[in-house]
Amino acid sequence: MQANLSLLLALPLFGALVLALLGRRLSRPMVERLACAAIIAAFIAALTALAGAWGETRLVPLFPWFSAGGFSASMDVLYDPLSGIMAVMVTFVSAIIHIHSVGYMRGDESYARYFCYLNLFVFFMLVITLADNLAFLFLGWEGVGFCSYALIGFWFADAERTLAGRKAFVMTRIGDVGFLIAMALFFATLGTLSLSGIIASVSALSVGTATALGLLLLWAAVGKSAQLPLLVWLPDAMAGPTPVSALIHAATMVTAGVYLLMRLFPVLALSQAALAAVGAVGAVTALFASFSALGQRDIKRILAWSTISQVGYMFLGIAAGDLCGGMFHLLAHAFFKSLLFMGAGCVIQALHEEHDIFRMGSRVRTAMPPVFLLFFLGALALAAVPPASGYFSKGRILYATLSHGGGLFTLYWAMGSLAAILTALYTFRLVFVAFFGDPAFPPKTWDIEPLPRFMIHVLWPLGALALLAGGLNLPGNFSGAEWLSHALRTVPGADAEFHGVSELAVSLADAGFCAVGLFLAWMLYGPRTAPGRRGPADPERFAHRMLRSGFGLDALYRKTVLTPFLALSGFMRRVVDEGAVDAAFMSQGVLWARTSMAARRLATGRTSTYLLTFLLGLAAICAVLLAKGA
Amino acid sequence: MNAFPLLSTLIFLPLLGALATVLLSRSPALCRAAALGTALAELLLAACAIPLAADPGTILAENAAWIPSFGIRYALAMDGLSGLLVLMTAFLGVLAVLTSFKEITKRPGAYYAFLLAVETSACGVFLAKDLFLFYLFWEVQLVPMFFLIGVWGHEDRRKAALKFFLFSIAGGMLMLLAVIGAWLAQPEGARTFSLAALMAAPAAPHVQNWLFAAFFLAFAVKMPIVPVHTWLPDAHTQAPTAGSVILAGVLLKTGAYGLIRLAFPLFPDAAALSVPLLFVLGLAGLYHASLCALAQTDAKRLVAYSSVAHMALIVIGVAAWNAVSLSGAMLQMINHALTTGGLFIMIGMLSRRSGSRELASFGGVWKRSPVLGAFFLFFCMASAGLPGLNNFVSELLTLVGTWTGHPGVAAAAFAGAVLTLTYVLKLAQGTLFGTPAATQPEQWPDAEPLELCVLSPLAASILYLGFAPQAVLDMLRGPVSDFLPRIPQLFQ
Amino acid sequence: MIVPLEHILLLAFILFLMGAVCALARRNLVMILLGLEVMLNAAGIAFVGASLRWMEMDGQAFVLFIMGVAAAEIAVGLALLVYCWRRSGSLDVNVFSRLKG
Amino acid sequence: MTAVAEGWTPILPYAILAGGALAVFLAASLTKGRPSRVFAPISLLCALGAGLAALCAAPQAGIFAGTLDAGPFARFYQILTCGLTAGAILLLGGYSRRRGFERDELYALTLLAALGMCLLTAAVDWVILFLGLEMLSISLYVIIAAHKDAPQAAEAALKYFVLGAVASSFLLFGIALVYAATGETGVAESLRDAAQHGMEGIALLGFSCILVGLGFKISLAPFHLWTPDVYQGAPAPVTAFLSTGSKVAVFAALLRMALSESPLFARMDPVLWTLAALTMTAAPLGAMTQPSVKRMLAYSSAGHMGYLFMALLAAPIAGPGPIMFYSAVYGIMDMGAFGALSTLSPLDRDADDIMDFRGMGFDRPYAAGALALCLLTLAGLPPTAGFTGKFFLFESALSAGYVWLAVIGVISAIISVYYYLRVLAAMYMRAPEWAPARESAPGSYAVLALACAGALALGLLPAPVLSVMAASAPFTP
Repeated sequence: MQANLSLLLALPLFGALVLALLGRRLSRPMVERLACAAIIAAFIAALTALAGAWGETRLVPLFPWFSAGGFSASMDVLYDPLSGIMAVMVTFVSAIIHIHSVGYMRGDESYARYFCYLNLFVFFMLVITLADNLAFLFLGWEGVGFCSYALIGFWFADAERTLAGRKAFVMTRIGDVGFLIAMALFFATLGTLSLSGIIASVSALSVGTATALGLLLLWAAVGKSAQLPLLVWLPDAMAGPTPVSALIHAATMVTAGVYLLMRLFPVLALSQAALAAVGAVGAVTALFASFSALGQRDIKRILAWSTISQVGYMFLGIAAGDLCGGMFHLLAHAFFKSLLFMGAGCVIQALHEEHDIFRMGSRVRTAMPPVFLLFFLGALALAAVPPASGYFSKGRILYATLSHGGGLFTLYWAMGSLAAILTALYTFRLVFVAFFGDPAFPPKTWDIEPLPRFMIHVLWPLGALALLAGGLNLPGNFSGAEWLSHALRTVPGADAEFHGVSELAVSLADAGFCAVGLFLAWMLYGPRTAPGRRGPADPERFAHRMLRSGFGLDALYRKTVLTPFLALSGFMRRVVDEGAVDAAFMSQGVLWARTSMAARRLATGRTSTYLLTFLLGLAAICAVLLAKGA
Repeated sequence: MNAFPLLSTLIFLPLLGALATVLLSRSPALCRAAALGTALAELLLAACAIPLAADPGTILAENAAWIPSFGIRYALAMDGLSGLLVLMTAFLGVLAVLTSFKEITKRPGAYYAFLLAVETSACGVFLAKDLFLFYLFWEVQLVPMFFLIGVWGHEDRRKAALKFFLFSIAGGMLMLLAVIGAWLAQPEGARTFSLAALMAAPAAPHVQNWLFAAFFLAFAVKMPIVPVHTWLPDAHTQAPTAGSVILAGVLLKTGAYGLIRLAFPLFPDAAALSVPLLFVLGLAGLYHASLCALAQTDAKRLVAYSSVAHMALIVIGVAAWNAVSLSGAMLQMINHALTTGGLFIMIGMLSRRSGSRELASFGGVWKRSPVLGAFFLFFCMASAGLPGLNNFVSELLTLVGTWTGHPGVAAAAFAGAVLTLTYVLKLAQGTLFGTPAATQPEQWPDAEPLELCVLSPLAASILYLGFAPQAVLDMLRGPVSDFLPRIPQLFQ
Repeated sequence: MIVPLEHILLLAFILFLMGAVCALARRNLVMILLGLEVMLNAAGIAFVGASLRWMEMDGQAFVLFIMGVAAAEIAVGLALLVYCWRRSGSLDVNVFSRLKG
Repeated sequence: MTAVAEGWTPILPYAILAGGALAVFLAASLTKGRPSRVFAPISLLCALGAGLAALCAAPQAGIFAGTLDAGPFARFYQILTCGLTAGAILLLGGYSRRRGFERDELYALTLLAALGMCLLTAAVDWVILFLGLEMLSISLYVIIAAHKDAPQAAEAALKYFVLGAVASSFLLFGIALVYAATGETGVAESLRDAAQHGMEGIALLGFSCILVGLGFKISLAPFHLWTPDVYQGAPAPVTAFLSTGSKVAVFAALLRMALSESPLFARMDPVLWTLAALTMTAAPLGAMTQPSVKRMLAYSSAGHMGYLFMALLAAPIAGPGPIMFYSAVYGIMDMGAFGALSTLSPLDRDADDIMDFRGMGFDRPYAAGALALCLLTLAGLPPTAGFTGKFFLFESALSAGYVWLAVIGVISAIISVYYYLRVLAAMYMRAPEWAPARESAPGSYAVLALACAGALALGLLPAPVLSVMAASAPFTP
């Protein structure tokens, strides 16, 4: 088991190291094969590990990292079904994306750097998945942040892209402060950072501490998973290569926040306030992002906003105490969203970097039927059209939310349901506009570049999963086995049961919401509507601008945080540091120099002056003596 | 007591090498060889001393009478902390010599002599066990550094060198009074400068306050702690690359070392009183320096301010005075040296190519020299405290340790991590990415073998301390458990 | 001793001050030398008076030394005076104030 | 008579110096007044011989009916002053020869000045003290003016003469008043008994006058203003002699007074405190922005007198050791500094303006290096003797309770670092504008080498010298 897990972690790391050190010397096929082989081997390792330790929870020590004065951070693996399944998902999606990338990056010079980062990313993501110690987990946590930074700005000659990477890194770091403080608080209260240790002694935590910890962890998760209020980086992160968006900014890294909350669910569960906060973040973000997705023209930005929205559902699931639901949606989302992204990538590349859906049209569908089909499968899942995977996973979360009870959670459910309508609407807006009918705006070129076939065909497994992954946890009233719930039952906090609401009713309602969304999409953007009407509404209109800009949140941050921060920095440098502190010292020097000039003026060069000092000096001495004598 | 005076050799070997380079100054090649040979021998010697220092069974010490009428002794000893710092000094010494091969063409003999002389004085500071001897080495450091900055520096070098010297000497001279004061505070007839004896019998509390203030001022200037830091950006900016490396890596450490080894244990009551002040100064330093760093346009100046910010964490960790925070602070001393040293070396290499230190003169460096770019990003990430690299370990320990007694301070310091990232990314952005500045010359070679010789060991050590710092932390365990109980008010 | 020591000392002090003021206020080097001579002699008077007061001969011996030293000093002084006069053509002491600051 | 028979050796230094002066004059008459190369060796041998004689002399309580001290204290200072004289002669040799003023009186008067110094250091009687001081001063008046072609030597000599003569008058009048108040001519006795005859007021006035007179000689503020003028005008080797020998000797006399357990010192404590503080602040301030290096060194030497004066206040409690040590250090480093300056000077004038020193550091590595080392010693940086000496001075001030004075001293030392560094910066960190001809001046280089060796040796291994100080602790004023 230890060897297996070590291999699982070591393979991607090894791949990354080799590529980092020798990548520029190796031939392109060699690099591609090495990178893909490392990930595929890791996938096999993850599978065998899952098979070998089915349903068990194991603490596997790998490497003592560092310890001092009672503080200890060791690189141990906490292998339980949750991490096992997550590891399989991560390696599986990664493997497909690696292979897809071989095609996608076929024209790029910096392939070695690309695959090095990608392998490194998988390593860090697996660390997040498997780590037992929070410090070790943080290694992966920050590591994926770095890889995200490096890959968003992969085409670094374009400063815009690197700035987007920088934004992502800094925003997630703002969240990480919560993680760091939570670590300190865990150490101060429980004396350990080990997840297993924390969960074992979780009852020692007071509700107040648990609330604080819950909120800190939520803050960390919000940063990583691009939830409100730290979500503005994700739409910009689409500047990276599209497979990267698929892997990092859809399937894996952005769900790391959700995963963290799942891992520490017993702590959250101690505090109703923390759970309510998680739910609020999830519900509001889901709704907020679906609205924003509705206003986008860039195909990748639509998907990005939709990712934010879907991760919001996962938060909602956790808030409702439904770990399985969260995990279910996480998995389903990983499959269909990475599929959607890679489909979009194929379209973009075929159209010579065309991102605007209003410049696409039915010619895309006719030129690349398999791509369209794959994309359509993903869209079905995203829009939660029964029986695609999204329908079941989202339904499970909404069901759990409603059955949690209480006015607040009912409100959350209502928001989630509204978001579900919007999801169906924007998804099919995308499908209709991009793949049917004539483009509302003239495209740059009509000529469509043929893509390597393997690049498309490697996506079929994802397509199948997008459609069928609902089977992982088919609800009871669909006579399903609830395989996932069963598998996760040993995970702490995953044994919740839901009563009070008919699951069937909720499922039917979900299907209804989906239908409403589809209907609206058909009416507004369907192939029958005139191309002119299908175009984006008047860009000057306030409502449209709001949607397009994500309710102006980014601009708001720029205005209220970034600009004052930069101004403060300049102020500190010019006024405080150079103008006050340094000037205070330098003016000391000036002061002494002035005094010195004055002192030198006493030496007039005239003998009489010097003689005068004798008499005056004597007189002064006498005066002092007389004054003291008297 | 060893038969072979290992510690004295460690101190005076570089001085001997300095003499050799002066004598060989006619031939630059021989100078370089002599300097490199000395630096390597010193590194080897330090590496040999490390196991002895780490082993609690052997006591590595020397002790001889020097000025008997004042009870001054030539007393040296090496424990884990001193040993590590000496090793680090020797390591950076080798790198500094190597970096200078290309950069220094003017009067190499004198240059290497001064470089090696700094090594001597720094080793002396780290090894002295007699207050007078410590002070002597402490002040000696200034002279070679003054020349390194002033003679081989950049355009404003004279002003920067003078500023450096005057700031340091202002602190140092007041410390001299306090050194004498600490001596006079002992009962007549039994006066000594032995650190052990001084620690065993601290002065009366009201005397301690004055003495501590003077010591602290000297160390604060050297570390440097805001607001007496303003000499540092100028000194770093103007110094030659190796000068910056030694300044950041070694000289600043002597300040932190003094704070830990002298100021706190010698004056425990005053130290306990000063903890709130230290926290305020530490946090002010962290935020102030980070914000100032962000507003810089000169790459070296930016790194200099980052140095101030990183050192502020050491202040916080020392003030918290518990096993975790103190281990972190000590480790941070070494980590900061490696990371900041790496950044300075890189900026030196890049500005040698571009002919300017302005961020605006870089841009697109990665495109032009991918290997250098990769190293640069690596050092940047180490500076930003990315886990898996060295700074993370020490910063986490420092702040987690601080949290146990002072959660507010630690939380504020944790939040500073965001600021750190902002300026580090600004540095990377301006240097590596985007399109090359129009002023860049045609000739822009990628890393040369010599440069790889400098960068690879540095990167390897950063990685080593990031992934396997336990050996170093084990060495620090002895000193930490030795220091902690010296201030009962802080150590529960 | 008929005249009290205090009176002698007062006289000496007044003489000393007069000599000092002469040296200070006059610009002509010759006059400065004269003032100097007065100051030395004021000291001589004080010595003689004190010698009488204590009935010791030391003070009077001291005066003899003073006379010798004064002669030597004035000799060197006059030589310098001539030297300076030759160089600058002036005996005004304030002419020699190029070294200053 | 037996006492004299037993102890004829202590007379030897005086005899050698006086004889040496005569010998030089004799040699001059033999060479019919032409410049000759024998003057310098003769006087050098005499100075060294006198020093050696002082070194080997058996210490005794007093000679010449107790008017001259022959104890270890006097012996120490005599060795020191003779050594400094020898240094000055070595410097003068090459310097005066190249500038054409190497004449007999120059060397003879130097030896006579040395004789005056030796008398000063050994004087336990006011007569001897006054005579010694006058012998020193009158010789110096002439030596300063010895270089007739030097543009400003006349002015310097004139100023030094007028002021020195007036200061001597002050000293003399002060002695007269102290004598009037006590009836004793012994330095220590008269000061000790100053309050016993009901004329303490007169004694105090007298002591104040003495203070003005001696304060002038050692450049205590506010009587220090002449120092830069004279040092700048005089030829550099003469300045070296003037700034070291005369000051050290006068300080020896002052130290003798301070250790006389006189009630006057206690009464004058605030005055002395103020003088020390004023000197330690005014002198560095004068030097700080000084463009002329000679003037800067002059102010700096005044500043060093301030440190010494601070320790003088503490001497009754802390003992004479630190002052003796620092006297030696001061003599060595100022001799080295002015010596280096004279070595670096071009033929037509002395190197003076700070810009004259641009690039010297690498053009004239040895002389400039010596100057740099001496400046660092003056700045009190380890491992030089300046540091060790300052450490002892501040230690004595603190142990006697003069904390604030020590703080003022430290601030003064910080300021002083600035102006020493300015010279270093000019020498090493600026490009040279002109390259002075390299002259072979083995004598000067010997002085510089010795000064540097001394500055380092006293800094690193002060213990032997300190033990000499300790041996002179049973001290008879």
